[in-house]
Amino acid sequence: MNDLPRHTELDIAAIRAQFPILAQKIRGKDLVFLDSAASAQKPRAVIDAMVGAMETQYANIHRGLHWMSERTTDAYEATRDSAARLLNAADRHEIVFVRNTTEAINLVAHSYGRGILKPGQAVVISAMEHHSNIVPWQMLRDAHGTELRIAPITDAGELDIPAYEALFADGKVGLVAITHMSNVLGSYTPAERIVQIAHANGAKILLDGSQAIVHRRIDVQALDADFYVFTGHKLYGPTGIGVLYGKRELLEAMPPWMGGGDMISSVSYERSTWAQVPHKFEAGTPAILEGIGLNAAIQWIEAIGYDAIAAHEAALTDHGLARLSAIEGLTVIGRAQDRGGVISFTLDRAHAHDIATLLDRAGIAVRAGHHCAEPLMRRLGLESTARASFGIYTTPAEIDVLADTLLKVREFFQ
Amino acid sequence: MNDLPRHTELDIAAIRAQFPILAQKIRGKDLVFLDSAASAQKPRAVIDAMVGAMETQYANIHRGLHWMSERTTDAYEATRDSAARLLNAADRHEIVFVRNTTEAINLVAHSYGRGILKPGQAVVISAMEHHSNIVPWQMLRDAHGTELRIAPITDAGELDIPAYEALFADGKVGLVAITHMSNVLGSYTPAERIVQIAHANGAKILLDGSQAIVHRRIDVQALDADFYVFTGHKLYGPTGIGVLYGKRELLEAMPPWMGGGDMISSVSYERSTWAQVPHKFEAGTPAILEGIGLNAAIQWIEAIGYDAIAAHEAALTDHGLARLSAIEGLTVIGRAQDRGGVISFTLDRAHAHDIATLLDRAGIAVRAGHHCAEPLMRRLGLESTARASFGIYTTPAEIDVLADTLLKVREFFQ
Amino acid sequence: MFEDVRDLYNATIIERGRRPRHMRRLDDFDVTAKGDNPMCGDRVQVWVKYAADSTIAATGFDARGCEISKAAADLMVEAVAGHTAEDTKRLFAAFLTLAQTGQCPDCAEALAPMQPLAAVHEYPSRVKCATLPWHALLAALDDKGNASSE
Amino acid sequence: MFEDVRDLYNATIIERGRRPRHMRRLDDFDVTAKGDNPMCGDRVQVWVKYAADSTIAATGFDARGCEISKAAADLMVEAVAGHTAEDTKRLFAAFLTLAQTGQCPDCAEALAPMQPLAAVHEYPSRVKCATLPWHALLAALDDKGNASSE
Ligand SMILES: Cc1ncc(COP(=O)(O)O)c(C=O)c1O
Ligand SMILES: Cc1ncc(COP(=O)(O)O)c(C=O)c1O
Repeated sequence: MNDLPRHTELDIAAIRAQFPILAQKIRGKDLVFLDSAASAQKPRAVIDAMVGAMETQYANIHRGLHWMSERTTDAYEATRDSAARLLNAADRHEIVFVRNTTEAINLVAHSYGRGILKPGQAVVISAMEHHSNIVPWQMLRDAHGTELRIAPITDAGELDIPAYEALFADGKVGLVAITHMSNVLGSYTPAERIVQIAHANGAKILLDGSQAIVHRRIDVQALDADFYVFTGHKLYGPTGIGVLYGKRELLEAMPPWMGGGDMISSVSYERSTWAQVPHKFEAGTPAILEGIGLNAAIQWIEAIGYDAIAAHEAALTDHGLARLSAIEGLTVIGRAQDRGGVISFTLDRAHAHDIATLLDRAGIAVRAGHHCAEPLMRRLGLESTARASFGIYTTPAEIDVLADTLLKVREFFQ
Repeated sequence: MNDLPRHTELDIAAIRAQFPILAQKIRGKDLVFLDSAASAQKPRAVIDAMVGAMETQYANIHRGLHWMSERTTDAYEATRDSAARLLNAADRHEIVFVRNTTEAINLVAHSYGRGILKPGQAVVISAMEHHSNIVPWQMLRDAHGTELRIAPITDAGELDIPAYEALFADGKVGLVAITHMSNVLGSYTPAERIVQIAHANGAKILLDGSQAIVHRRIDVQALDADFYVFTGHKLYGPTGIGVLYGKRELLEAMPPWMGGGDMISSVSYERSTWAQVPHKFEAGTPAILEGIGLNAAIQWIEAIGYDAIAAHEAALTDHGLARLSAIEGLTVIGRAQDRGGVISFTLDRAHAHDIATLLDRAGIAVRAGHHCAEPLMRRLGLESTARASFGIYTTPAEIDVLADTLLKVREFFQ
Repeated sequence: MFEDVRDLYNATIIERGRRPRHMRRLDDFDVTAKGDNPMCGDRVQVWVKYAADSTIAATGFDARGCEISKAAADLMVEAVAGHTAEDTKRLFAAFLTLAQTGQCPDCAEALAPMQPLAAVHEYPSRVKCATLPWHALLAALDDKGNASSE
Repeated sequence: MFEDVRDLYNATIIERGRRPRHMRRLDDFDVTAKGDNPMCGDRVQVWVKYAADSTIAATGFDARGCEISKAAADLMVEAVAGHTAEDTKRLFAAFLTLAQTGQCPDCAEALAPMQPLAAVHEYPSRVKCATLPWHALLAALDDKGNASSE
């Protein structure tokens, strides 16, 4: 968490060469892909790992006594070690594989929410959550009688810490679920501090690291997070795979969620018993190939190193903020001190969708809309924003293309 | 459903050439892969489709206004059309994407089970279900107060139809969930008949097609199934993707299960509203690449045709039954009239695990154990069986290698 | 630079998107419905007043969203004026074909006001912007309250 | 054909797997526990009787499963006889190393009875068969009731 962006030099050309898709042309124009916060592109290492498994070493896992099954099990389970290392988890049994962040949060909302929280207890989320970290808690509220409390944000787009702390006053809060980095504003939340406040008030805490882990080294033990979740496809990995980290004693105390093969210890019609964690939470044939792909992504990230990534992205973000802010009529949304490579903006006289359509004609991919964060949009008094987001492969020159093109978009709608 | 196995000639050599993995050697021996019922190998078409997406056309879907997102959305949504066609569903909105069969059944157990069934109503399963189709209904029983009833099987390993019918006598049965083909015994269940009986008694029915759809053409409208589920990785597709078919009016009546992005229509803290089916059940970034891979698998199956597949597999199964039954001390488990390409067996004086280990040394991959069907094992009075299962690429020569090697295994444990 | 997008963002669309002529709430109405596109957040509400002969006497709308959806709503009001609910459904089916393909073989003359949107078919993810107000209108005519252009 | 697997399926393993010497329920016992390997269905139960000095006086077991797990249980009974619970845990740690690597640098002499299982490390998915009875034994010594070799 303490990577001060240093000026490590990333060889961006060499990195870009590892992403075949970046060489694509869109309607004859070079692709300028500024939508990595929605989902990142996949490096050769990830593609090769998946192809290698399908071509040379594949079978169903965990229950097989033959060579292919043993090798595939080893490859898949190696991802658990890699994920534990990436997060600095104390124990590989604390890594549960899920489809994506959304499933991870639903799992906790179900198993911890219905299994451990009592009706009348409260769950705290923030005013800048993704729908994935709102709707499951709403559904829990409606089904289980918990309360849902919203920690407000400041106008700069930062978590309002005193207001957050005040939510604990009545001692009812059992769980906090908060983003580690906003997918709209780019703001980081001060994770250590909000964890401390939650713990000081006897509440457990889940951090949504979907965005943060792409840009910063995460240490769940240093953070003392109870749950930490992320989604593989934003971390240059395949779709269909994500990670729920949970402290072992919490996972052990939680009832299972889905039932089926692999999550049981024994089955009889009267009563079944559950496998140990993490298998208790992994029912059915897992996303084997996707796990193998995620391992390649994690190793690829580790080889580059978070120091280099953070330095590169900090430079990109500074450049992006400078270039975009200079455009007349353009408003950057969110001015947090501590922020990552995501810039949302609006433009006078042009709706975000229209901006995105025009940029697309120039080969530039940005996102436009509510970014699955409608309540945040309402808080900001907006309907939608356009959003440019950066990955390891993004170059300052691409940001210049964006800024130059936005000037023309502005003219167009003049 | 009425594919009488005809003598369509499949060019097996050409088919095998499409599976790079089949050329692998295991400890210097040719791989003889007889574990397709656990998970099938992947043809070049599936590998290429996934690589093609990652290399040339990838972005997050549904919410994007740019070229990459539009193209990826089209590719992913085309899978819904293909799955609807494969099942002969009336409407593409009846296709819900899930991770696997296990998730599909859990979804129905949750949303239909808790949402529509009333405590005191009963769910019927059979005595030859996979754990995936037992545990979710047990968990529903324990959480929601439904009853769980088991339809017995005959000693031949067929569903006992009169006994099944008798379970409906008190009018309490709300839902039946039954396999369409046993993964242990190879038995098909007479789907039309059990659907009719369920419907005649006012119950809805889910068919677990995990095994059946690999071998036979499925027509959900002809079957009049309310729900039909299958898992992509057994159908030569990627892991991480499966299909829940549900009649539209049922899906519409069911509450959502997981909350998050993509499954909402609008979100406010007080109250959110849900997207239309199938999106209501697809929270978060889906398994995009896996969906694209599944489409390739479906198209590949369609190009070969179920007539040819069924004829090939019927011939293999006949050959396998003849060769294995001729081995002294070997008992084939399950003698259903209508059966598919799965043969379970035991051998005097040799435990299934020991058989599997020895076969593995000869390059032959079979499965051994309870096959995620412990209650069925108990019904059969067994601890475990060894199981050989066939795919499109299996050859009679491979079955001969199995039989010849089993003779030597027998000698070894003499 | 953006010469080619003038086919969609033509003078009519820009003008109607910016200064819609019919964007107003009807105080005196028979039916109303909302429409939303959950994927992008566009919202529209439509109010309809029938004449004695069951044809549409007046339509008003309120929209938040892009130029395309506002212009589409504004033009729609003109296209459906004087038509019965039945007719309006036929018009929508024809407009859907126009929006999705750029062609409209059996477009009634009544659909002429929608012609400036013909190029939207080249922008597949924007088709829903153009059809959203129609979904809301049809929901109103069917007295359904809500529609979505998912 | 199967010459190479004789390293694992050697004469001792085959004999002990077929005709275990200690496969019996103890009627007079101090602790007992079950162990199961959920992935394959092997099950074992172990009963232990302590001597007055807290060393293991007698161990019995019941097992259903493969030759490897039965032979391992049978040999284990001999290896742990006369040892304290503490000692037994150390023995298990050493056996785990043996089973996983084939090497056992600090194997006490007490582990000699387990040597016939040394080759199991070449059969990674069978290691759990060999360690299952030990997991059950340790659960019994800790009075835990249940163990799993997942
Ligand atoms: C009949 C049957 N049902 C359900 C399943 C579970 O499938 P999955 O593990 O892909 O969820 C399987 C395969 O393991 C099966 O054979
Ligand atoms: C902060 C945040 N949380 C959650 C999600 C949901 O991730 P997924 O759709 O992969 O479940 C996203 C991305 O969409 C995100 O940016």
